[in-house]
Amino acid sequence: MEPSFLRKYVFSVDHKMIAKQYMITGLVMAVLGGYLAYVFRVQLAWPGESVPGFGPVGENVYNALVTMHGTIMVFWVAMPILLAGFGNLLIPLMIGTDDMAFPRLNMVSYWTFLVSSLLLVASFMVPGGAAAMGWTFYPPLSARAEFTGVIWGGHLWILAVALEFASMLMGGINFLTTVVNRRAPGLTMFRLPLMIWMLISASVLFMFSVGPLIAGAFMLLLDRTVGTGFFMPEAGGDPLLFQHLFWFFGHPEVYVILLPGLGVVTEVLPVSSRKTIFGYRAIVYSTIVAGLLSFVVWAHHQFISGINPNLALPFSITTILISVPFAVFLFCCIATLWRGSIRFTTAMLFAIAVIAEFLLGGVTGIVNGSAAADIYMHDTYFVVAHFHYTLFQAVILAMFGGIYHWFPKMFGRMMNEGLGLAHFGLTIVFFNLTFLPQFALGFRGHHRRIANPESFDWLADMQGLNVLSTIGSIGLLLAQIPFVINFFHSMFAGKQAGRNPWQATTLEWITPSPPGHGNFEEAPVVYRGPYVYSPPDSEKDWRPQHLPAGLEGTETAP
Amino acid sequence: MSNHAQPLPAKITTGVPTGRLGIWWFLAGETVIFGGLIVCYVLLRLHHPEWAEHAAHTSWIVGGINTLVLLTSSLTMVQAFKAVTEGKTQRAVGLLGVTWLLGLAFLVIKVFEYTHEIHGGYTILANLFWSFYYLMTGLHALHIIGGLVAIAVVMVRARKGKDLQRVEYVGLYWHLVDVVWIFLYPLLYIAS
Amino acid sequence: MNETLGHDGDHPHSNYVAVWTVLVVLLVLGIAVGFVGNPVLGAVLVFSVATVKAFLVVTIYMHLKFEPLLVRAIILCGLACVFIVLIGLIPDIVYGVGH
Amino acid sequence: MLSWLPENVSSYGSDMDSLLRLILYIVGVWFVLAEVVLIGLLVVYRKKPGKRAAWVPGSNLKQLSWVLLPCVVILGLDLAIEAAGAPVWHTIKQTLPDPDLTVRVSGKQFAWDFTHPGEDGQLDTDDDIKSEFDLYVPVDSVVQFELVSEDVIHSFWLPHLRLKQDVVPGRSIKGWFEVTKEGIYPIACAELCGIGHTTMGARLHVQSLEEHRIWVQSQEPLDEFWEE
Repeated sequence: MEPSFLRKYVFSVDHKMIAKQYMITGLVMAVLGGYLAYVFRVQLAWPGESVPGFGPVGENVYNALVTMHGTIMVFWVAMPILLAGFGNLLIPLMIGTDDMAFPRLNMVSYWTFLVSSLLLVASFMVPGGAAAMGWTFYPPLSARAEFTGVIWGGHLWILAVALEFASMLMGGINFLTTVVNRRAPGLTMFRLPLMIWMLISASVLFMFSVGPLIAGAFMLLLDRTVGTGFFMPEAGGDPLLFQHLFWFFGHPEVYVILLPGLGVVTEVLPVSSRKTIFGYRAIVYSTIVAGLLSFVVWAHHQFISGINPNLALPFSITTILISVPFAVFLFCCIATLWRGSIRFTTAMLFAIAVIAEFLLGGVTGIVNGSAAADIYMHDTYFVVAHFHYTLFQAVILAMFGGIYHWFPKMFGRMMNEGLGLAHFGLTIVFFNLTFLPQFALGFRGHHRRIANPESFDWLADMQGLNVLSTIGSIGLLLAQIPFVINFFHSMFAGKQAGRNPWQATTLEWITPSPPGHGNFEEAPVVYRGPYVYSPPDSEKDWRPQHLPAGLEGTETAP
Repeated sequence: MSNHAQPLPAKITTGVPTGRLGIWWFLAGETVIFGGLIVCYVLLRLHHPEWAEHAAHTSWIVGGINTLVLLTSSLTMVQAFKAVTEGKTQRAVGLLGVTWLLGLAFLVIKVFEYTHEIHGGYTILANLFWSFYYLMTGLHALHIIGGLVAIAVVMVRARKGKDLQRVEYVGLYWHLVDVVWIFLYPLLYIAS
Repeated sequence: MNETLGHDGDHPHSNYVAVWTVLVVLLVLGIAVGFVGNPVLGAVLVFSVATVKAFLVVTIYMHLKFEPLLVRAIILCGLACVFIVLIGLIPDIVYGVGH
Repeated sequence: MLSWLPENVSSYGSDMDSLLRLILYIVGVWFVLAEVVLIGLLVVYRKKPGKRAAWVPGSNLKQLSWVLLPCVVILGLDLAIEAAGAPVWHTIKQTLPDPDLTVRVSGKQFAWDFTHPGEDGQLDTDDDIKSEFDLYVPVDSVVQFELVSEDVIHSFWLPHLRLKQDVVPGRSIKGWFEVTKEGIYPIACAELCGIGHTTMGARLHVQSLEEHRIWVQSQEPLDEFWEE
C-alpha cells in the first residue's frame, strides 16, 4: 500500500526521508548562517557603512550576528547534516538493516529539532533581537538580561539549544542501539565501515559530555528568568563554573562534528583511489584515543580565563597530545593514496581538500594548545582562522563530498561533475582567501568580536586584510550557487544512477538507487571487511562485502 | 582485515533486547545530567560551608518518609516485573497501580513540604542553597511526573496484555529516579 | 519493538523483599550517622551508605549484575565523566583564588 | 608571520616571540612536508590506463611503521614545544615578582578604571589616584596589577606587552608586567562584554621614573577634586 503524502514526506518514519529532512533543514539554516557571516564581514571591512541587503549594523546587532552565526553553524548545520543527516541515511544502509531500531523515536527526534530551529529563527523577531552573548554564552553577561538588553532572545536561545540537545540525544540513542543490535550477520565491529565508527564515536562523545551542560543550562535559565544566582558571584555562585561545564561539553562537541566529516573522507578515499584503506585498525584506535582525550582537555579554552594557573600545564599537555591520534588518522589517509589509482571525482576532490585544509587547521592548533602562546593568541583572529580551518573543512567540505558521493542513494541520480568541479574550485579559492588573512590579523593582535577594527590605532594598517577576507567570504557564498543549481537540477534531471555507480564495496551500494522501503531486497550477509579494492587475487578491482566465498570475480557494475 | 571471505561468527549482537538497550543508553544520559547538577552543587557547597545553616531547615523526617515511599515503590515496581515474567499479568497491573499511587504520594508530600518551606521564607531566591534545593528536587519531581505518565500508559496497555516488555523498561527508569533521590536525600537533608 | 518475553535476555529474579528490608535498614542507618558530631566523618559515612543503597538498587532491582559488559560499561562511562568533572573543577570552584 | 606582531615592549615579550617562532618553524616544516607528500602522491598515482592499485592494507607493524614513526617524532616535538612553553607560562602567570608599583584595574561596562597608589605607594589610602582610560606606570619597573570586575567578564589585553588576562567578577586576579620602553600603548578588552565591547579601550602611559614621580605629585589636587 502506498503511504499517504503526509506519511511519506512529512511525518515519515523512514530513515532515508528523515535524513533528507535533517539535511534540507540544515542547508536552509546554513544559508541563514552564511548570510549572517556576510553581514558582519562587510561591517568589518567597511565599518559603519550600510550593508547591502541588511542596513547599518549597530554594535548590539553585530554581537547578535556573530553569536547566531556561531550557534547556527555548530548546532543547526554541522550537527543535523553530518551527524543526524548522514547518520540516518547511512547507518541502516551500511550495516545492512531495513531501518533504525526506533523509527518513531527517530521521527520525534526530527520534529523536536525542527521546533528548536523555529524557536531559534523566531528569536530574531522578538523585541530586543536575538541573543548577543557570544555562542559560548558566558555568564554573568548571559545570566542577567540587563547586561545586554536582550531579554527574550536569550531565553529562546537557551530553550532552542536545549531542545536541539534533546533531539540529538534521541538520535544518538537510536544510532547506538541500531549499530549495536541490528548489524547484518557477519558484520563484526571490525568489519564496519569507518564512517559508522566515526558516527557512533561522535554519538557516544555527545551523550557523555552534554549532561553537565544541560544541568548548566537549567541553572542559567533560572538565573535569567527567576533571578537566582548560580553563576552570579554576589549570590555565592561562580561564573567560571559555567565555563567549565560549557567546555567539558564544548571540546568533545568539536569531535562530534569533526568525526563524521572525517568518516566521509575514509569512505570516499578508498573508492576513488581503488585501494584499501591504510591502517583500518589504527584509524579506529586513534579515533577512540582522541575521543577519550577529548574529555580531559577542556580547560585549554580557558587558559587565561582566571582558572588556577597550575592547571594550565596538565591541560596543555593533554591538548597537544591530541595531535598524535589525528596525525595517525591523516597519515593513514595520505598513505592510502600511495600506489593507488586515483580518480578525481568531485567527491574525491572535496575529500582531498578536507585532508589538505585540516593539516593547516591541525598545526595551528598547536599554537593555541601551548598555554604560553595562547596568552597572546587567545580570543584573536588567529583562533577564528584556526577553528574555521578545522571545522569548515570537516563540516562544509566533507558535507559536500558526502553529498556528491551519496547523492545516488538519496535521489537515485548522479550530480553533474562539471558543475561540481566549478563549485569545488571556487569554494577552495575563496575559502582560503577568507581565512588565510585572519591568521595574519591574529598575529597582529586583532581581537575577536569587535564590530569596528578602526577603533584601535594599532590595527589600522591591517585593515586591507579585513577587506580581503570579506571579499573572500562574499566569493565563498557566491561559489555555492553552482552547487544549488546542481543539487536541484540533478534531483530531477540528473543522470540515472545504477545501484553502484562508483563500484564501491560497502553494503549501501547493493540497494537500488534510491533504496525502496526496507532498503534491501534480501537481507545481506557480510563476508569480509569494508574496503576490499584491487585485491591481488582477482581481475576485478573491487569485491563487495556481501559477496560469498567462491563467487569472487563475479562482481557486476553498476 | 582480509580480502578473503571468512566464516560467519556465531553471534554478533549483545543479546540485550533493543528496547532495553535503548533505555540503558537513555539512563546513561540521565546519569550525566543529574551527575553534572550534583557535582555543581557539591563544589559550591564545599566552597560555602555556611550553607549548613540553611540545610538545617530542610526536614530530614519528611525527606526520610519520602525516601521510604520511593524505596517501597521500587519494590512494587520490581515485583510487577517479576509477575510479568511469571505470566501473572493482572498481578503485575495491580502492582503497577500501587507503584503509581506511591509515586503520587511522594509528590503530595513534596508539595506540602514546598508549601511549608515557602511559608517559612525559604523561596528559590532566599539563598543559593535553596536555589539548588528547588532546582534539584524540582527536576527530580518532573521525572516522577514523567514516570507516572509512563506507568499509566504501560498499565493501560498491560491490562490488555500488550507490550508487556515495557513493564521492565519503565521499571528501569523508575529505579533510576529512585537512585537519584537516594543521593539527593543525604545531599540536601542530612549532610551538614 | 515487538519483542516477546522468554528470549535469552531474561534474568533470574532475586529476593526483592529482602533487598527492600536491607534498603530500609540502610536508610535508618544513613539518617543515624547524619548525627555524628564530626562533619567530615559524618559526610563520608552518609555518602557511603547512600552509595551502597544505590548499588543495591542498580545491581538487583535494575538487574545490572546480569547485564553484559556493554551495558555495565555504558553506565560506568557516564559515572566516569561525572567524576572527571568533579575532580577537574575542585581546584577552581572550591579553592578558587579570591572568590 | 612574526613581522606582523606589534612591537614588543615588555620584559617577557621576547620570550613569547621566540616561543611563537619555535612553534611556527616546527609546525611549518611538518605542514609543508605533509602537503608536498599529499600533492606528490596525487600526481604520481593518478589514474593511468593499464595500471591498477596495489594491495597495502597497513595491517601489520612493518607497514604501519611508515605512519607510526612520524607520529612518534610528532609526539617528541609536541613535548619539546611544551617544554619550551612551560617556562614562559611560569614567568607570566605563575610568578609574582616583588612589585615596584601596585595598581588596581577594574573592568566595567564599558571602560577600564585604574587606581594608582599615591605618594605613599599604598593602595586603598586617601591619596589614591583614580583614572578612567589612562594607566600610568614607570618604565623598567615591575608593576603588579590586581584585576577586578564590577559586572561581567572582561579581558585585560595589552598586545604590545604580550599580556592577556580575563577579569572575572567575584575574583581578584593578580599579575605583573615590566615595560622596557617609554611610550603610549593601547589596552583593549578581549572578551565579549556587551554592547560597548568594541569601544572598550584604554591607554597605557609608560613614563620615565622622573616623569612618573612628577605625575604622581601633580595628581593630588585632582584627587581631592574627585572626592567632592
